[in-house]
Amino acid sequence: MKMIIAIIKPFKLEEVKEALAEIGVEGMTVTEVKGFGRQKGHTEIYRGSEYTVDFLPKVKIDIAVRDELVAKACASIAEAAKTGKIGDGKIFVLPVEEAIRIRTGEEGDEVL
Amino acid sequence: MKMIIAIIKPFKLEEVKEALAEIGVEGMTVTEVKGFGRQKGHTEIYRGSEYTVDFLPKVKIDIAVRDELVAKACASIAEAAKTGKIGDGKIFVLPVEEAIRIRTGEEGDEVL
Amino acid sequence: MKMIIAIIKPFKLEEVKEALAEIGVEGMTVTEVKGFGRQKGHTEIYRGSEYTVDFLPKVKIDIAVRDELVAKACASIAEAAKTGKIGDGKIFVLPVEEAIRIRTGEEGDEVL
Amino acid sequence: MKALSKCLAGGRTAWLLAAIVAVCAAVPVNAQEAGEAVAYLPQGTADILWLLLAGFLVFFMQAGFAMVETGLTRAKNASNIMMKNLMDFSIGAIAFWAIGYALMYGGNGGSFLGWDKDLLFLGSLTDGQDMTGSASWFFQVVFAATAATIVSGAMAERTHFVAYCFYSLLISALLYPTTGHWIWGGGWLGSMNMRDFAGSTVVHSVGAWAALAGCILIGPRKGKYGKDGRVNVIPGHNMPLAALGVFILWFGWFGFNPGSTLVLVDGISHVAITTALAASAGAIGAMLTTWVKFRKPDLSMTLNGTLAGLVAITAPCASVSTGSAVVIGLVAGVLVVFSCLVIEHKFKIDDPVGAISVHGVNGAWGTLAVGLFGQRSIDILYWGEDTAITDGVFFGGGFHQLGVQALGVVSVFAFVAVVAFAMFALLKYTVRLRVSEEEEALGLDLSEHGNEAYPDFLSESEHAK
Amino acid sequence: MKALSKCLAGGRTAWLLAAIVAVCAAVPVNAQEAGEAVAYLPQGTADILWLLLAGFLVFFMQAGFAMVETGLTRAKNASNIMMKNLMDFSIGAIAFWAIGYALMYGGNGGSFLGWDKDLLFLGSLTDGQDMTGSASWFFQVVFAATAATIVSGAMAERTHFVAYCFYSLLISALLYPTTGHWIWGGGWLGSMNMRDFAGSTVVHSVGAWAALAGCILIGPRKGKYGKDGRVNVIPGHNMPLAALGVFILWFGWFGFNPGSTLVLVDGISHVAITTALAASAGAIGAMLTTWVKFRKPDLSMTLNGTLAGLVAITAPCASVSTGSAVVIGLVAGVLVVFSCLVIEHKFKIDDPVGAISVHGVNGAWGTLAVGLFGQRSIDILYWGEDTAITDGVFFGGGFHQLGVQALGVVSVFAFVAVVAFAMFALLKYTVRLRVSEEEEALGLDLSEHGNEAYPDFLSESEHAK
Amino acid sequence: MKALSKCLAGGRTAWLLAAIVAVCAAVPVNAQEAGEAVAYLPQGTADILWLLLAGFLVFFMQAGFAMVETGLTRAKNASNIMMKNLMDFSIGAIAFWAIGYALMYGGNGGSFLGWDKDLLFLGSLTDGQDMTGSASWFFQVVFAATAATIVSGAMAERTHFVAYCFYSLLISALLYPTTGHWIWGGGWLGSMNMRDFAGSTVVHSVGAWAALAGCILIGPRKGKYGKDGRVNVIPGHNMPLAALGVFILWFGWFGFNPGSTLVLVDGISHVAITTALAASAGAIGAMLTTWVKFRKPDLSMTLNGTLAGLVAITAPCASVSTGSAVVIGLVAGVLVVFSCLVIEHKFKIDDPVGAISVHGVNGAWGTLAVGLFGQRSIDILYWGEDTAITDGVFFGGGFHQLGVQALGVVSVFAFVAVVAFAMFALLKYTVRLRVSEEEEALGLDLSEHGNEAYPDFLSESEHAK
Ligand SMILES: Nc1ncnc2c1ncn2[C@@H]1O[C@H](COP(=O)(O)OP(=O)(O)O)[C@@H](O)[C@H]1O
Ligand SMILES: Nc1ncnc2c1ncn2[C@@H]1O[C@H](COP(=O)(O)OP(=O)(O)O)[C@@H](O)[C@H]1O
Ligand SMILES: Nc1ncnc2c1ncn2[C@@H]1O[C@H](COP(=O)(O)OP(=O)(O)O)[C@@H](O)[C@H]1O
Repeated sequence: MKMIIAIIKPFKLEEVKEALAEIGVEGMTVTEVKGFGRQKGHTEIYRGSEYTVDFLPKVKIDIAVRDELVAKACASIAEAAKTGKIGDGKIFVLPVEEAIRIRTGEEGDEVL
Repeated sequence: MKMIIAIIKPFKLEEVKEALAEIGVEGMTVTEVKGFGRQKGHTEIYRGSEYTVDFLPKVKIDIAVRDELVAKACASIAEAAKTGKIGDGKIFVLPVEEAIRIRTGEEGDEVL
Repeated sequence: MKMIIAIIKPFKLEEVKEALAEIGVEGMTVTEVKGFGRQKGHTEIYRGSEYTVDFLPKVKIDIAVRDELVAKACASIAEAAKTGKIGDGKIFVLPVEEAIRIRTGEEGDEVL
Repeated sequence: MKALSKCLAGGRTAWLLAAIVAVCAAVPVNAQEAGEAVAYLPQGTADILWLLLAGFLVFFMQAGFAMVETGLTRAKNASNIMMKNLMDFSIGAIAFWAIGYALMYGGNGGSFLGWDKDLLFLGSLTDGQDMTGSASWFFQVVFAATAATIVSGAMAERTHFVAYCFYSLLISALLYPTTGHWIWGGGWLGSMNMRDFAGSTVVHSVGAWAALAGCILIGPRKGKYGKDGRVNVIPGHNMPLAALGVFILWFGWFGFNPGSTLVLVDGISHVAITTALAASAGAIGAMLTTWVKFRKPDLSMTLNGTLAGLVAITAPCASVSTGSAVVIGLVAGVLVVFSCLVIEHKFKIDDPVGAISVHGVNGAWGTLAVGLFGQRSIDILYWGEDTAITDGVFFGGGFHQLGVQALGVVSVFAFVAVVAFAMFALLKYTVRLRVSEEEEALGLDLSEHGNEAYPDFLSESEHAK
Repeated sequence: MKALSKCLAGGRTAWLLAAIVAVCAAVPVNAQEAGEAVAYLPQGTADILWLLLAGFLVFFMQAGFAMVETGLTRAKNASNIMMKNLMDFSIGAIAFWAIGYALMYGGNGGSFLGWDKDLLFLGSLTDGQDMTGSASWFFQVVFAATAATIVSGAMAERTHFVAYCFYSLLISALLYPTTGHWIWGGGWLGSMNMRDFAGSTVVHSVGAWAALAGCILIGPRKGKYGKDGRVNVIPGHNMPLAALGVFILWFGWFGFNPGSTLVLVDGISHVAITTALAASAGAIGAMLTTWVKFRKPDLSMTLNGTLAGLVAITAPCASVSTGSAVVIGLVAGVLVVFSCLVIEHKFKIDDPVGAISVHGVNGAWGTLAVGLFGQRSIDILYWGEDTAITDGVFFGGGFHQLGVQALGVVSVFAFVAVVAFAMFALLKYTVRLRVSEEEEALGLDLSEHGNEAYPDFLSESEHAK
Repeated sequence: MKALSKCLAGGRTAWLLAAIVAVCAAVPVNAQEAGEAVAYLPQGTADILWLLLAGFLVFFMQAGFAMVETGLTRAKNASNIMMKNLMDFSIGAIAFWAIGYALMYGGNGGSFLGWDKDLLFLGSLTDGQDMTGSASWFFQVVFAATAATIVSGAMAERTHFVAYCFYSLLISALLYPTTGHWIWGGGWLGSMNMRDFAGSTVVHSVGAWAALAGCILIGPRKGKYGKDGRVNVIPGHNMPLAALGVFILWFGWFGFNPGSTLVLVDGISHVAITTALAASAGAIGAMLTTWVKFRKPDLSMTLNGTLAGLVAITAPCASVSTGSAVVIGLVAGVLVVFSCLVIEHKFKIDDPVGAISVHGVNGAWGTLAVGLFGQRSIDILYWGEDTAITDGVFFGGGFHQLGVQALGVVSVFAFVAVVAFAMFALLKYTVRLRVSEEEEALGLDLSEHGNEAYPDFLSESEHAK
């Protein structure tokens, strides 16, 4: 099992969710985060002083998937989240060693 | 060292914390997240239009623990977080390669 | 590629960001979290009842870096985030197996 | 078309009749004969103006209650609190129009309950004939709403909404008019010269004792008391809104107390300053108490202290000196802190906003304070020889007035507690008084109204397609 | 130096002349001769007092609109809404001072538009000569601002700020004064005894029909309607603020309606109670409708219902009985729910706060209600024999008055819709009516004003160095 | 029991004495003889009504200040701001009752300070004898509170709470009464016909110069200025609340300025419109300035501009034409933006809400504006021949009045700056003026009051057991 961590533009969440649903991934955990990268933040003005807000609002999605599905899931996410403009985000894949479903105590791929 | 990532129902946080304290785990990092899974969201009405809110409030706990403790910690969390109803959440275990305590510069299991 | 997860005091974020920029790390994802550890929370009073708030505000930074940079990045973070007082936080390093830049579809270290 | 405007515009020759009538009526006879054109404002019109302005301010207190209550409770119940505050006024106003007013002020009843079938539906068919009566109804309805809304905060975060609607109907149609009749409507307590100038007992205690009965019957919020009896803290979600609410309430109280002269007389200014001073002293009293007791000055309790001072001065505002007002307020501020603690920790009654302590305990304290600090020399500025109070205990008048006041406090308590208990019990076994455990955990906004108060996460993602 | 103070202080011998003048003028002739020193308040001064107080309350409605609008829209546009509400008053007031008032109430125009060059800039050079005129201007300017601000909510979250500023100028300088002149300023509709006492049509419909034109021209918010025509929900961000706004509006409405007597007469009290009852009934009507339709009582619609009741009673508030007021309000509460749904789902017009339904549809309903529920016996308490209405349909007066009212509704609709459409079209092709897609996605706070309404994440990190 | 109610209820035969007295007193002699029953409102009662109503509005400004200040500062200090705004009124009111009023208006002092031992504790023992005096005290105490509360915002986010409490005591008991006596209480500046009608200098500048002294002594917030002298931005946390505060303040200002006639005269309407126009112009001026300077119209500065316009018109509101009011407001709006920038960037004085620029700089500007735009022909509507001003510079009156005004501005500045500096220095070395670095970083809510303003994370987890 792998943990896919995708950082995307907030307004793409729904599309990513739907794309994942199509390939049978029906669980995920979403966090509101701030991202910093090549996409430069904007300048804000407050009481006459300009200042740069480097951190832009992003959404982070954690999705645990079976190994076989990783490639497909990444592709789906990448497609759905893409606008082609800077700041679209990244996808990282981390190994997962164990998984447990709290409700039933099931383990491994059963959990998903 | 492993990183345990537990996604639980928010009101179970305190119990999980206490269960972990009992087995000697005294550190953790908590994030407010939204979860999507088998537990279906609820329907909300706003100005007369029904719409489904799929994302339910959950709490994500990141707990780094020594390898020996992983099984025990997972069991404790699972027990404390369980209500038996759908949406209780999951526990994932990821490998950690290094750890540093910022204050002292200590490394490895010393950090915990 | 590794994923560095640093949990630091909120007001150190800017310094950590600058320290990372100096060594060429220009991307990161930041989350507001609550931390629980040796640094004990504070007592609050609400309508005459004292209660302990164990969870302190922290900032979690996820930084994906090339393997060569991990040590340097950890050292920079540790230095910039350090106050020497309890609660300074931890750094964890997790393995990353794959990475994709959504905008371009690039993979691997190219992503960073 | 508007009278003055037309006049200015010169575009029309016809004047508003009303304006002419007003002008004519207002010109003193001799002045008129002498061809003088200066007209004066009739005292009766001025009285109507005063009643309405004060009533507007009291109406605005609904906003204050809504803000205080939502500030001191959790975000997941914020919409529900808004609905309750909106509906207790709305339902209450219709109920008071339909029947409440007839029961409270109808002249054909007895000393226990009023009655006048011509006042049902405010005599809608003969509308406009009695403008003074209309002004009086307006002033009374906003008071009735205040009594009703007190319950909302005390029973917050767990009450079934439909039960709350029925409760609003009952208190405004029946409960409030009854005790109101006793003291203000020509009933038996009023006849004994019990002094409750603006309603420490009639309004605030009535609301609070109903809240007490309701809180006991409904039980504490889930999680408020641990299995071991431990008291858990359930903090509110927005202290600035709570503070805004207190400022609004204080502002509205300047209608509540001075308006209760009911006629526009010089005496309104003394009432305004006793009100301001007691509120200030209440804030200071509560702040110092928390400072000593908890080692830090606590905002939430200081807000309660301000309101406690206001509630306490409501009965004696036109009977005591400014010095006494300060003392009454100070005591109220201290009292409210201890009362909140005792009710929460000893009696294990869960009142999230402290309404019982603020309105009930201090309503009683304020009513009794008339018997302690009352000065006939001040009271008589507002009342007649035979209706003025006797001096209070601290001003050499002995215990007579205190006795009358105590009788009022006790009998209102007994009556309201019993009737409200019965009423809530009835609701409990008919429409359900309390939401289910799951509904409570989910929050009343979602379970009762199907929406959230702060649905922001969504707006960034789900819907921006 | 202040008059009374000086007097108290005794430190100065000179009195304020004004005070003396007032006192002298107010003493009736004979009393003066007889050496009596009691002075009375002139009716004219009382009228000024009443106009100002009512005007203050109406001014405060700006805060109410701002809160309702921001509560029902997203956080990323909250600062923009505040700016718009601040500027429509500010720009509008200057425009109404410079020219609007002369066009609305100038006596030298015709029945279509007023004119009086001495009223330009409110005759600034001769200031202070006409205090009654000043009071009248004050009362009218806050009404003009109300009409203007209605558009802000309907076109929220996508309108280019500079276009909104120009719009504010135009509506207060030209559009509002024109229809205002027709009905209140001595124009043709007023001459037909059309009754729009406090402005269901003159103020609310004018604002709403302008909003309608604007909404059609600017199109819905991005994401509001899916490609398949599906209606997406874009929830607001703060329901307690929206509710606070409604309480403030209701409070302000007690200046809006009773103040429209323009003179201080007993009749203000009847207006106050029809206003209170219709609002209450509107809240109940909307709540019950949503309860039946959506299975849960909905807060946002109930807030709209309250406002709908208030808008609907604005025209007939001084012409109907309290019973009729309750019915009018109830209908308004039901109507607003269906109207919101039809406009959003059938017509696919995106009005985030329901302004068109609240102010337009119910403005029309209220104006027509005069022709249905109006009673000459009540109306005549405020008007002359020849200017009072005839009885409404339900009171045996036949269809005459209803016809006049309908004519008013239709002609104002036609005029405003056309002119507002032209105006917004002009703005569209000059300064741009709508922000770009990216600006809209980013939020108007950042794109139009360069800052955020809730910049909190930063405050913990970025700046605490 | 309430007078009118009883009357309506018919349940009692006894009337309120007060009502009868009022009625009798109000019937003109001859009318009475002729058996006429129409009574009129005495001018004295009307004056009391006006003072109270205006005072209520000014009181409500406390809520406005609280909202503005909390909106423009960080969430971690929100409860502390609420406490300060509550306590500066509460402590201030008690102090002004105990001694301040005697020092300000006591007739037995000199031209530097008043004194009257009968006014200590407002002569509590002889209460109710002087209702006009009571009304006057009420109106003055809310002004004193306004002066006090200005400091709260400027010194926000770092001031030790106990020091703030002592400061509140001192300014209301001593500092404000002194300069107040000079200008309004019969003191030396008033004798020179310095015109500060509603207190640009007496109230606003006094508060602002005290704030200036405090800000210098306490130093900037941690992190405000980088080591390299760089100015860091510390944004506030809630712009809608800040905007709500400004609307509330503007609403309250309609009590502040028109109320300062102190008697109910026709002239209140001119004051109301100059106030409305200057505020509007101030908003526009600030908006345009930021638009040009920062390329985007800035909300926070526009809010300051609105307040700047209000502060600036406060002195000349009853001495200038509406045209002049617009100009004065416009200048104020421009001025406040530059002043904020200079104070923050050049002088490196950290005033989070812009209080010094709004109340100090524009208080001075408004006071001087009387000498520039003042018209004797308008001023004399409110004053006597010998107390009215001379025409201002732009109206051909030369520099006399400007000189007097300037003298007032300078002497009040000198006195307040010195005394306030001494006062804050005293507090610094006794109770500590500033919290520790850690306390500041943690936020004053936690460090000073032990609780949070928005404790929401908890409510979902910790306590729901
Ligand atoms: N090295 C990194 N580690 C973790 N997250 C990153 C990293 N680099 C970028 N991100 C996240 O990805 C987001 C998008 O990256 P950015 O460089 O702005 O654009 P792009 O993805 O188009 O190259 C950032 O806002 C940040 O949240
Ligand atoms: N594949 C997944 N990857 C990451 N998080 C998941 C995944 N599936 C579920 N979750 C998280 O676990 C929570 C509970 O899952 P759900 O399927 O609703 O119930 P249960 O855990 O009882 O099977 C979800 O709300 C989501 O936060
Ligand atoms: N075992 C752990 N797993 C995950 N996060 C931890 C763990 N222990 C501590 N933390 C995080 O690190 C923060 C600081 O830890 P703490 O023990 O308080 O101080 P220090 O880092 O100085 O030892 C905590 O607030 C928490 O967010």
